[in-house]
Amino acid sequence: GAELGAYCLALGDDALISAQRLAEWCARAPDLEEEMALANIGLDLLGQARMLYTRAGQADGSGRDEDDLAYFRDPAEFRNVRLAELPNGDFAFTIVRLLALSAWRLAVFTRLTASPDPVLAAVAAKGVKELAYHRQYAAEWAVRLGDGTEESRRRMVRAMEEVAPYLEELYAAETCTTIGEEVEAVLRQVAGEAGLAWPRVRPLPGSGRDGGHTEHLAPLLAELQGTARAFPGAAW
Amino acid sequence: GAELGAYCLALGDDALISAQRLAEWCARAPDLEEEMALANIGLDLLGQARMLYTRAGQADGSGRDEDDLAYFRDPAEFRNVRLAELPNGDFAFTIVRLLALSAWRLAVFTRLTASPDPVLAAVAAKGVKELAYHRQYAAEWAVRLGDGTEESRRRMVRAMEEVAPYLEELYAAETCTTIGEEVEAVLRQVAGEAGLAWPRVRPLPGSGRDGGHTEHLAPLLAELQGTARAFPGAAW
Amino acid sequence: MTTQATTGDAEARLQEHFDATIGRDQRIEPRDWMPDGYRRTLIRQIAQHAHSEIIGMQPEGQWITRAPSLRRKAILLAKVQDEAGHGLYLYSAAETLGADRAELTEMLIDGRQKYSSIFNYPTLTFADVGVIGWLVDGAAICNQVPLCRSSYGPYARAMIRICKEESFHQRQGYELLLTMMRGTDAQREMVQDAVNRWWWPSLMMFGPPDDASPNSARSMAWKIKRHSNDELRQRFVDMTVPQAEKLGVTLPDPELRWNDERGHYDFGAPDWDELRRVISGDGPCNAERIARRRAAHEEGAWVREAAAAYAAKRAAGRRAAA
Amino acid sequence: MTTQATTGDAEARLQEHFDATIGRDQRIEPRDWMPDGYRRTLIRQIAQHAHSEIIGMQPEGQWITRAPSLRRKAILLAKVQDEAGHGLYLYSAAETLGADRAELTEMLIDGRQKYSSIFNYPTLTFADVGVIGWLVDGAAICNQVPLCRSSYGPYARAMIRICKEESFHQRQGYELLLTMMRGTDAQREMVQDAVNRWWWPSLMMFGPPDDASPNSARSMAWKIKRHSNDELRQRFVDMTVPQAEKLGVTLPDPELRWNDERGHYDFGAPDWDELRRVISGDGPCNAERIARRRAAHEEGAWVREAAAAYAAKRAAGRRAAA
Repeated sequence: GAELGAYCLALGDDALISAQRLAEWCARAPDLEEEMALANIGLDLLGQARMLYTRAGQADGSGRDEDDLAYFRDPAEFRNVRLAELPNGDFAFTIVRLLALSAWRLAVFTRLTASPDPVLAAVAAKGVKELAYHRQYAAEWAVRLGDGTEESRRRMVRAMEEVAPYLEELYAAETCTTIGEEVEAVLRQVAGEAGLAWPRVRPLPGSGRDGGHTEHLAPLLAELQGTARAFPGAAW
Repeated sequence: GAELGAYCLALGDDALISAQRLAEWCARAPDLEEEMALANIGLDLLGQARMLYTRAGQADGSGRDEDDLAYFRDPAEFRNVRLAELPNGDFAFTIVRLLALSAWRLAVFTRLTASPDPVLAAVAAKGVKELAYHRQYAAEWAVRLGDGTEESRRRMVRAMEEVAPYLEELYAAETCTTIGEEVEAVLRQVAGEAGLAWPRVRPLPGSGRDGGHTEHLAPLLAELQGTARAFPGAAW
Repeated sequence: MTTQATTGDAEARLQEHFDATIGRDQRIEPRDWMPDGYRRTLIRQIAQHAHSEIIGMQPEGQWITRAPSLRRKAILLAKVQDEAGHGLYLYSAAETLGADRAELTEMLIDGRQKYSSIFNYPTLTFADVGVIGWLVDGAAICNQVPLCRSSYGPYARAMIRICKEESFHQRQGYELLLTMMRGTDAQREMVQDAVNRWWWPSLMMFGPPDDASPNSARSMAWKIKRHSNDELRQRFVDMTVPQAEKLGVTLPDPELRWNDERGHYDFGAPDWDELRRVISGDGPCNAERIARRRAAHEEGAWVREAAAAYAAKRAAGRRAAA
Repeated sequence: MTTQATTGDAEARLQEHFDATIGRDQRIEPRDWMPDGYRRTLIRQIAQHAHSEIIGMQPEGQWITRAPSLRRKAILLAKVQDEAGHGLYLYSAAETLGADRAELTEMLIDGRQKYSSIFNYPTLTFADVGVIGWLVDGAAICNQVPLCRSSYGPYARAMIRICKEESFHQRQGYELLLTMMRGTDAQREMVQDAVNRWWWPSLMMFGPPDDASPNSARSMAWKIKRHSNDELRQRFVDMTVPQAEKLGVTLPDPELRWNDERGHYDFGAPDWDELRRVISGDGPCNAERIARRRAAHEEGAWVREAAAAYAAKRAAGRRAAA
């Protein structure tokens, strides 16, 4: 009950916050094809968030619906990993973050297709197909950027260094210990295809899973929640 | 009563919105001296906004205090000119906007020192000294940038072209018809000292004085008002 | 001289064949001969339409991150994504005429080509999202449905797909407004305010009055255009007034009333000076829309260059392996 | 050899005079001779202090635009402006020792010089503004009051002015917390949460324990430093506990209790591993703080260049006119 609810909530928060960051690319992407792809990935994640929130609100007995959970919790109540809430940075950072988050989420969802909770298992089964595409998209761009021009390579290296300290946080909260290895293998392989090496860095202590967020979450949520909160009692 | 209140409100809104934009420069200015100067000008304007709001709330009989007016009105209820709410742009845009707004405001406040309302007259008398400094500061930088490097000159020219269409809106709402000429004379003189010509452009129709704002005001206010609105009944 | 005469004859035969195809209401396809003026006019029109889709992402797109419910957020994100897709089809259609997408983008951000003036108005509240769906997409559909029968095949086929999606967007916009009108007083006020701001600009989407629209005749002869500006505008008004009544909002035109004799609604004249100003670049958001598009294009340059460099390396690798 | 001996003699006399000045608790001034090590140590310390003021603008500065009342907005803007001012005095003091401000800035953004680790923690709510004023400024004052008697004149004088302003900031921070604690439950929770997050980092502001602080001895001999890290930390705890009680917040240390015998509060040990991590660059916000400072510096380059070019032209003009 409560545990399932908390787990769905955390997975839903990752998806919502990621979708919000992807939506910020709207009318800012490097090309029309990327406009469409990033929006599409954002839409998939938004869909996952909505189903997970609905399940969370049922499972924890609170009866909160998707909008209660998205719009009426404060930053410290969000349980997403910090990697999801960091600002978009350049396209390389967005791609490397997407690669890491989708590789991790795909590994998790693949296991969740066997969840004893039938709803969560169904959400996972649908999500697996989406996430495989997200990971593929990010991996292809990572290789293109890493093996493109001098500048794109430099930006890829920096992006990998910026993302790497936040990975431990992804694995730490999972009970399944093979997930970290699986994700790191993907990252090493993609970096290798681009002629780069995935960096070894010290993980950053702390975790968004305990409500320990960066300074970036509060402004993100202020924007996300502002309209909904400005109209008490409104229906949309 | 109502008219005095509305007038104080508009002048207060200009000051608050300008102060908010100046505050965004914090830890982003080109040098420490500019950090201090921009913060200082922001502080002066914030002080003016507070006194004007207090007077507005008394004069219109609503009894609203400075925070009611700053934090609990919606974008369409704000009466600031649009020039104040535009994003900061680069340092050149910030300087040219400051030059235009402070030249205009100084012209207005100078006349308001003779206001029949003793409170407004006192606010104006205090403000005149502050605004003379703001105008001086902006004029000096405008000349430096206009007569500095090729790049700074190019940026100054662009900034003047961006600011110019918004000037008519400043004069239009004033009953005193000599203000426009006075401001334009200042702008032409400063541009001339920098070896530039103040551009002739068609004024942009519409006015923030009637509540017709740009897309930039709502996000600005969402940030400004968010914390206050998130804690109903709180005291600060 | 013989060669020239022969060329002249050949061209006359091609022109005849082209005219006959148009006359039979059949489609011109990319491989077919077409007069230069037809090609140029079409490129300009399709490019302008593509640019409008791309610039049109901005006014609504900025509300995706601020949408007040997850369902509306998803709907809006999907809609704006569709607009990017429409832009893509249309640029492809223009490319079948020999245009180059990168060049068309340059023409947009240099101001050498236009886009629909409607996108130079600001979106100030979330109600604008609904009203844009209802009125702006509604007007666009009135303009575009006849284009599904455009004489140029690729354009006509793109328009069929686009119109289908646009009607979907229009219904979603109207449905949002219906929901908001059933909500709180603050929501109803917001809807009315948005209608007040968007009504006249929507009427201007059909272009200047017929007597001030010089290029229309040729486009109609070529069956690139099928109805006059004023005809389409009237059709839009007639369609929209009952929808406004059902919604419970007032359209801000004191002259608006049913004319039994004409069998149409009479309505006031939009401020054509405003339209001229906005078209010529002095609308409330022209400079910003272009600046944003330019910034995205410039900031994305290194990404496109990287992709091109990577593709070139791979191609070279394949050639070396072959 | 005579010259060298004479130089040696002269230097010995200068050293003697320097030692005597320090011994009499008198101040060394910029024109005075001083040992190289003293100069280098001071430049490093003053620069680090200046950098801390500048980086310290960021964590609180981001709340200026979000302050929940106009009065608090003005107070916070003024405070952050003061920090810029402190940075300026301190860079000037370092310049009296032959350092160059532009170079020091480069050393900061290259990571060659440090700043106070406390500013690598995030400010998550408006309560953080109050707690930073109370605890962080409070700890800074404990560290800095003795520096008002630093043996180096310009530094000592800068510190007097800075300490005066810092105490003012500390009182304002505490007063904000008092107001919030008298407010709603949500506000009280927010204050307690901020105290929980800032307490241990504040204790770390006094540096590692004395037995792990190798450079302290020489600095104390030179009267650049006047008390050990642990002495100052104890002083801070003793001062702060009664303030926390008055405020009604709990300091998050189960070992915290009055020790009658020592006449001091006993308290737990901070996580020194965390301090090492943060100092070595792996704190929660290190990378961002430096990135933001670097971005401001780089984006401002054209402005500084323009000012320099203009000044050069004017100077040339004056020379030509003379």
